[in-house]
Amino acid sequence: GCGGGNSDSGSGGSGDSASKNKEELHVAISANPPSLDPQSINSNIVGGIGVHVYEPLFAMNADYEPTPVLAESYEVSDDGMVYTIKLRQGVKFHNGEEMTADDVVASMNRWIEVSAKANTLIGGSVFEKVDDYTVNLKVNQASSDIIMILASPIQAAAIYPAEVVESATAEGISEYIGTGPYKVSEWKQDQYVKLEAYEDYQPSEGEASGLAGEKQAATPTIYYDVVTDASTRIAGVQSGEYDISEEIPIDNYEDLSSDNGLTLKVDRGGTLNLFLDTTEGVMANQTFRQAVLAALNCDDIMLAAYGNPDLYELNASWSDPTDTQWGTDEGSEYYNQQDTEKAKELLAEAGYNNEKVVLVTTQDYPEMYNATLVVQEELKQAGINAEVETYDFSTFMEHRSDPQQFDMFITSNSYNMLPIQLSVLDSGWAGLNAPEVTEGITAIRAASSDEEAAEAWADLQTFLYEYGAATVLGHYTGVIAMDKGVTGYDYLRFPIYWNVTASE
Amino acid sequence: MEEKKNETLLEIKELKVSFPVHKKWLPAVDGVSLEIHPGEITGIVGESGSGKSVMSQSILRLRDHDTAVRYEGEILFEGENLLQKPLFRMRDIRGNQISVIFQDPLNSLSPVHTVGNQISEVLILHKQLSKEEAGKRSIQMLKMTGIPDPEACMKKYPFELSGGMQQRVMIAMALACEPKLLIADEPTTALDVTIQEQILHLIRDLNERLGMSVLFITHDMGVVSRICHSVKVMYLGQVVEEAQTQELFENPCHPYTQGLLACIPHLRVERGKELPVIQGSVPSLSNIPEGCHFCTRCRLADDTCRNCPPPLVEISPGHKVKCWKYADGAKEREVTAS
Amino acid sequence: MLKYILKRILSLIPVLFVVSCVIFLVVYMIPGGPATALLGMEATPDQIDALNAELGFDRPFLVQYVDWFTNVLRGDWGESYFLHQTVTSAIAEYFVPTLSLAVFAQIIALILSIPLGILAAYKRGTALDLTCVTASLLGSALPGFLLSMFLMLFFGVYLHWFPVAGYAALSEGLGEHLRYLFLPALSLGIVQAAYLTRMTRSSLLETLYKNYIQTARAKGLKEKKVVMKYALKNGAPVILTAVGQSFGSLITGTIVTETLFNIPGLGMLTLTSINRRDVFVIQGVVIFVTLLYVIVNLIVDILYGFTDPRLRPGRK
Amino acid sequence: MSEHLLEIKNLKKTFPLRNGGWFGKKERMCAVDNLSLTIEKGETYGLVGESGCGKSTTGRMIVGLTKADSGSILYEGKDISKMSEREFRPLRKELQMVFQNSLSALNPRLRIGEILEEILQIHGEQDKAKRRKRVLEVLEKVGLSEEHYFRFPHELSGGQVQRLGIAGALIIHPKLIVCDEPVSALDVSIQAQILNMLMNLKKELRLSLLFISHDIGVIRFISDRIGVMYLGTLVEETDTETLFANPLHPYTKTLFAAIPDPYIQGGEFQALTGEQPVRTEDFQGCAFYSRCPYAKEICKKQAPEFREVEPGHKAACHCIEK
Amino acid sequence: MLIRRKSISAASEAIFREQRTLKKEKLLANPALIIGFVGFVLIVLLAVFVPIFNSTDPNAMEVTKRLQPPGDGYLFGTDEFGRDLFVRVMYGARVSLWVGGCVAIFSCVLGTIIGIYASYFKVLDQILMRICDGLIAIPGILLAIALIAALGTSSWNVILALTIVYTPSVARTVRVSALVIKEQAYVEAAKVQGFSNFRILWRMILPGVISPLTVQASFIFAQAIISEASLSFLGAGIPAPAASWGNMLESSKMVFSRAPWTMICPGAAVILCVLSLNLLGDGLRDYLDPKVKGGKKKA
Ligand SMILES: Nc1ncnc2c1ncn2[C@@H]1O[C@H](COP(=O)(O)OP(=O)(O)OP(=O)(O)O)[C@@H](O)[C@H]1O
Ligand SMILES: Nc1ncnc2c1ncn2[C@@H]1O[C@H](COP(=O)(O)OP(=O)(O)OP(=O)(O)O)[C@@H](O)[C@H]1O
Ligand SMILES: [Mg+2]
Ligand SMILES: [Mg+2]
Repeated sequence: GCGGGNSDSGSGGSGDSASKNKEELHVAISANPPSLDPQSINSNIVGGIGVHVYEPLFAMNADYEPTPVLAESYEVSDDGMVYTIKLRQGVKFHNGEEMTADDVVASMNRWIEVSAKANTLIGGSVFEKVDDYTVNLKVNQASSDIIMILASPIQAAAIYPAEVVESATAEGISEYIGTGPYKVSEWKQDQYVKLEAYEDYQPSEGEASGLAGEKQAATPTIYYDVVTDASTRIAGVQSGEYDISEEIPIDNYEDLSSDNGLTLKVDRGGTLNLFLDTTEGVMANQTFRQAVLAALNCDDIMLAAYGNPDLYELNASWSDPTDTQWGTDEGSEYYNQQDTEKAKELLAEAGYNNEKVVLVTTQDYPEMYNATLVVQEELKQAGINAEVETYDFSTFMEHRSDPQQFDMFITSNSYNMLPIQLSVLDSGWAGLNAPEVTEGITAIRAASSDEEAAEAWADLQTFLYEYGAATVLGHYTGVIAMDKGVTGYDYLRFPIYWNVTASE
Repeated sequence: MEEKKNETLLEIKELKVSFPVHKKWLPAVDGVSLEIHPGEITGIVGESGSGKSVMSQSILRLRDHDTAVRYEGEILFEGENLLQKPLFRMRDIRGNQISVIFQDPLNSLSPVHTVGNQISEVLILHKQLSKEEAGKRSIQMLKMTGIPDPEACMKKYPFELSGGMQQRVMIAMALACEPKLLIADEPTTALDVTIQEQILHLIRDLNERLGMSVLFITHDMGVVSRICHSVKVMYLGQVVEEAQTQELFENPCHPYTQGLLACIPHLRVERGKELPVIQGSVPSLSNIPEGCHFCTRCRLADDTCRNCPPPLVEISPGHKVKCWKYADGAKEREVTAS
Repeated sequence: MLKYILKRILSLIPVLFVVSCVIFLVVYMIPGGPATALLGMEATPDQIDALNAELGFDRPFLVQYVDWFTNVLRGDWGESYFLHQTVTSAIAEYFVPTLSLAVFAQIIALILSIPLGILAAYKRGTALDLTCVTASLLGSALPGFLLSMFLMLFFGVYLHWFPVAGYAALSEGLGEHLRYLFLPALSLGIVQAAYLTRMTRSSLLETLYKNYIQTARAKGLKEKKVVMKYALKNGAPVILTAVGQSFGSLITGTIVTETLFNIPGLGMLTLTSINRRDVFVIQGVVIFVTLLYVIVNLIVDILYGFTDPRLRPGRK
Repeated sequence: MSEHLLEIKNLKKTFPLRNGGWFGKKERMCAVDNLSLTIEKGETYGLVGESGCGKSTTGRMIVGLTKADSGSILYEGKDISKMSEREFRPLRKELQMVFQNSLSALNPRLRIGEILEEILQIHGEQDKAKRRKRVLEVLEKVGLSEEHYFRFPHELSGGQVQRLGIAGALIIHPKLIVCDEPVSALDVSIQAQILNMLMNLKKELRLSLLFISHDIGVIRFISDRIGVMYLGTLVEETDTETLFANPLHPYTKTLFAAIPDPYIQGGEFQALTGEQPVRTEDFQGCAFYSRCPYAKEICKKQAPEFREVEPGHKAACHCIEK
Repeated sequence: MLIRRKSISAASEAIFREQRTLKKEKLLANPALIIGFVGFVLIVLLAVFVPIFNSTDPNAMEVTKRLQPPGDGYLFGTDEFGRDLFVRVMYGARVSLWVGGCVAIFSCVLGTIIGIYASYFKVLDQILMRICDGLIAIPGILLAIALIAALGTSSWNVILALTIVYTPSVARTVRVSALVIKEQAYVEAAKVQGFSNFRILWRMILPGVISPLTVQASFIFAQAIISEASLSFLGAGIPAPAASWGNMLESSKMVFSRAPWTMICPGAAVILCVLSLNLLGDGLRDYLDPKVKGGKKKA
């Protein structure tokens, strides 16, 4: 493995001398990954480990541009219905076999089927083999965002060997073989996932940038240690047990930032959202929902949920506000109104008769729980008989999915590359089933230019607020604590460790 | 015997043992004095509750560990005042020089240790015997007390034995180290007469062979007559009469002693006729009369008896009585007249 | 004796049957299936339903149970959806750390509690007694996680004496193994010690005033021996029960500690399996733990006989 | 003679002999073997014998504390040895027992008054005042005073406790009391009171007693008939006068020789020699064989029959001529 | 033990009067009992009356004032929502005392019944103890989740789940103590005197197991208060914003290094409460034990 050798010496070079760098990097993650199948599972942890192990055809670079990784180039037919994608040659899977079109076709077709994000957008599209290093994608509907979708890191279109795809069951794949800079060397359930640098790794060309470009495997071994308890993750990174701890509760931010031995990284994570049932009982009344929105004080909610004003942002946008294309604060007149009086008026108008309104939540996610309590209190102030029901995560999910069993709930959703991938637009998510939504999505996808698409999205966002289907409460950040000696850290939707070294 | 009598093994001087009851210190033993010479068997008889057990336990200061107790007076063992000894130093004396047979064998043996274990323990402790030697000696001791199949008995637990057997185990345990002084608190109550006789033999044998002194507490006058050289009669914390055994039975002086001897159902008592009894019952410690403790039940009691504590009068050598009746001539005459 | 043990174990079978039935029913009744956990937070209900159906969780209770039960009769305890291994091998693997932890914690608890309990009973009513009792009360009133966190911060972060969390298998050397287990064992041990101290004290208070204690003293035994040999042994049944219980509760009570100290043991497995609705694992763990309990209790019951012949099984 | 109050026939009780060995087979010893006796109404039956010969076990079987292995105990014609606890309960009022060590037979947590009252209560006396009156009466009868009403058992001396044990049995007017060494812990003056009391009660109430004691003097004083037990079985039985006038069995003779009496000095006692055997289930021969001065060959092999040597005088010995 | 005056003599009456003063004296000579009692009553009174006289809503949030240290208008400071900790501790007392008390009482009563019967009847012993073995192995968390599914959210879930969790251990403790007492001669004597099994169990054996029981009860009380939080976590307990000591402690976990008072205040409340209950239990035991006089035990 000259590639592996290269990256090793490279990391040695960047860290002054090889002996000073640790051979093992310990990253404390918050939960055991349910599987290591990023295609089918929408989970930050699966995705985070996945980007180190698997590679897609295209991936986002630091500027959110789709960049070829396993693909070499592509062409689009004039009608926009067929994409011909050339594959890189000589890329080897961790099992030593070369990646060919068969693997790509098998993987991508599975992806379209099992990835919820893909399925809703390009369901019905198919990949076909042209020759060993060329594949065709026949899409179901022409759209400007196809490559964008293929490059989306969430439920990424990871390429597995064809055998792995074939042996996959409902629970997911059972062998974890990719083409990435690290291979899975051991997965001790509930303890750690151990990644080792893959010697025959073939990096794609270009500067390292986001999820694309050159990946080095700078530290030979990465341990993802499963540490479910946040205080243990903190204590662990403080004591040097872990080099990096993910998902630091924001309440500990100040404490840790005064610790000289640590660096804290704050990365944009997503939005904390309040979803309203739009179908049942009093919640079906749009005026009532507007009253709910009017009563909210997002300052308080976000403060209670995230603790430090530096660590969150108040903005009505459903997408990353810094996203030049999709970030818009359209509909912000409905956002963070802090107007109890207006809420009361609207309630009267809606003929609200003190019906019970149930907020379901789970304490497994403290920020969701805290926000829920504040919302409840604010709704009570406005005169709404709000009640909180707390469940364990699974039960919560069960209640959440059935509009009969909830009136409102809060979840955090990490950013999507495309607004059309937002959960709120999925009728199965919180029961929002309005024709305006479908129309809006069609408009965005059919848009001929970026500007047109952005406009269509702004309209849809406004509708969401007007209709009172859901509201953003604020934008949160994720805090990662790492030892001072850790360098080369990068973040794009997931923490990226392949260029990371830690000095002894 | 005569030379031995000069030195005393145990001398108790004006011993008073009090317990706190409702914030008052009540004396269970109230000014008892006695001397035990080497090789002497002293019997103590008396009403139950008269403080016999308390007195005997005080000698080893067994109550000190878990009860609030107050001692006055002196207990001299070989010239050393035990009441002044630090408690942990008592260990050298207990079980080795002075040993006790407790009144209540059923509760005095640990239910979770085998008989053998409990007996050989003393031997290992004081005689520095090895386990096997101690075991052998224990079996010997059990055999001496007449327990059938002593080897098997060694492995038994107390609850598997009959009351009499338990008592014999206690006795074997107490005698194992051949102590200088044996305090036997009603050692034969649970034994049948043949075994009792055997035990008495054993004690007498040790007494004669090794010069072991015995403080023998019992209710059984028959036993007293068979084994004791001298007897003390206790009533409500005090010794009311003391004499050589023969003398006491032939010439009991104190009204209490007289009453006591009268109510024994010995073999010449006519069957079916009521036994004579001492009327009344022992007053509780909290209302002991001012004067003679026995005055509440004494048919001869007068105001003097009720108000002034009687002196201990020596009416013949070695025969002392604590009674006004013998204090002066006048009273004596009065009694005989009536 | 053998017969007795056999009888005890046989009498277990109906219990296990009932327990398994109850657990299955309970898991069946509770909302959510493995799919929720498999698919993650942003999964849509349709996906969840589809996966649950695929895994067979939409079938009626009896069908599922009978299915499971016949498999068990064939020696197949099912497979975990998450661990990618059979339930039996998962339990075998997760049990080792728990057993180590429990034994270690129990040793710590015993070392702390028995002497303290004895001392407190012996010095009843003194300042020493009061201190022991208060300390043990504090121990039992302090939430376990606070104690653990405190130990973690003090010994791990501040002093750097012990690793903050994690687990080293015995194969990595005994020293390393114990080093990792020390803090969790200490935190569990302290809580158990609190309970044991009080039980020891109260049972000794009963025996210390018995006549046979007097007899022992009259033999000239040292106080230490009087207490250790006579008082303690006579009070042993109660203490033993408490020890058995505390050992038992160590096996199930490790959920918090194991999660906090990140030890891959049965406690953690129980919790994660419940959260994931990993039904076969839950089933397996509960049955396994029941078995463990019965064995621990059986041992305790046999030990009763050693300490107190009157409690010997099969007497009368 | 069909109106026996109590008739015991061929009673047998065994205990496992060795406690050692967790897995070993257990040998059993007979604590009581083939014992038969009868007690009439108003009669006092004295039971004497070496300690460990099974007297207490017999007593316990009569009151149902120990279940007999075989044989029968007929109380007023009903076999109580095979009754269940529930069937037995109505008879409890009539069959009482006084224990050898009364302190442990008293609930240490209750006051004397409460203990006694409770007994009355369970036997149907619901009126509190009446109960109290009766308790105070009984206390007085056994020589305790009102003051003891409020005492706890452990606050009494050994003698007082024993009196209390008797009070507990007396309080419900039983027909038969099994007295297991009720006076051996008492001092003579109390003993005399108790014996007098028992005599009077016996006369008054036609009370029957099974009186177990070591004290031959006491037994002689109180019993109408006496059974002498040795190693689990009766060796001699007859009325008191006859027994003392003419003891037949060698063991009885040794027993009498050992009686200590303050007024009979001397009379050197011949200690029993020889081992006392353990009566296992396959025990053969005369139990007293090993210690009997008159032992013959036959005694070793064949158990002597317990037969009527003279009218009303039974004994079990090969050496006694009819 | 009231005596009808007419039935007894004057002497008895005097004794009776003396007995009463003695009882009083014994009570007063037992500082543990008094301190424990006063402490516990105080806590109960605070729990009952502070909420009545204090108009502050325990759930009122002032998020901008979150994690204020004690003083400055907030006696105990504020929590992460800016709620007044003092008021919450007082309100929390209600829930915690209720849950702790119910669980301790229910599991002790149930456990005692099971343990005593098991100790006395051989057949029951096998059945009951094996059931306990099974029960003890069922994780409380699972039970709690199931109970919510069956009964919806209410504090009874917690009480029920915890009672089921703790009952077996009480049963075992009671059983073994009872086994020893059963062998005592006075139990045999009682049988002879015609006591029914029922009476023997409850009048003779029960008092003997009180002492280990009080220890266990106080232990369970404390544990229940703490566990309530972890079950409320699953929604099995007290509906969300309501305060309980357990959930206050639980939520302090996240912020306690920054705001230690969020942990210290409810923690101290739990400890004080358990402490006084224990003193009460110990004192009561001594008071009821006839062998104890003025703190010392009589041989
Ligand atoms: N710890 C104590 N506290 C209070 N009183 C006590 C204590 N110990 C013993 N007594 C009292 O001391 C008195 C003497 O008791 P002791 O046991 O010595 O009597 P005794 O002569 O041995 O009687 P018996 O022949 O019945 O055994 C009794 O009245 C008893 O109640
Ligand atoms: N529970 C038991 N287990 C085993 N053996 C027993 C048990 N109870 C009694 N024995 C044995 O049965 C025999 C008879 O005992 P029992 O108590 O009836 O004798 P006893 O005649 O009353 O003696 P004592 O006069 O000494 O009280 C003894 O050898 C004893 O060891
Ligand atoms: Mg005495
Ligand atoms: Mg007996």
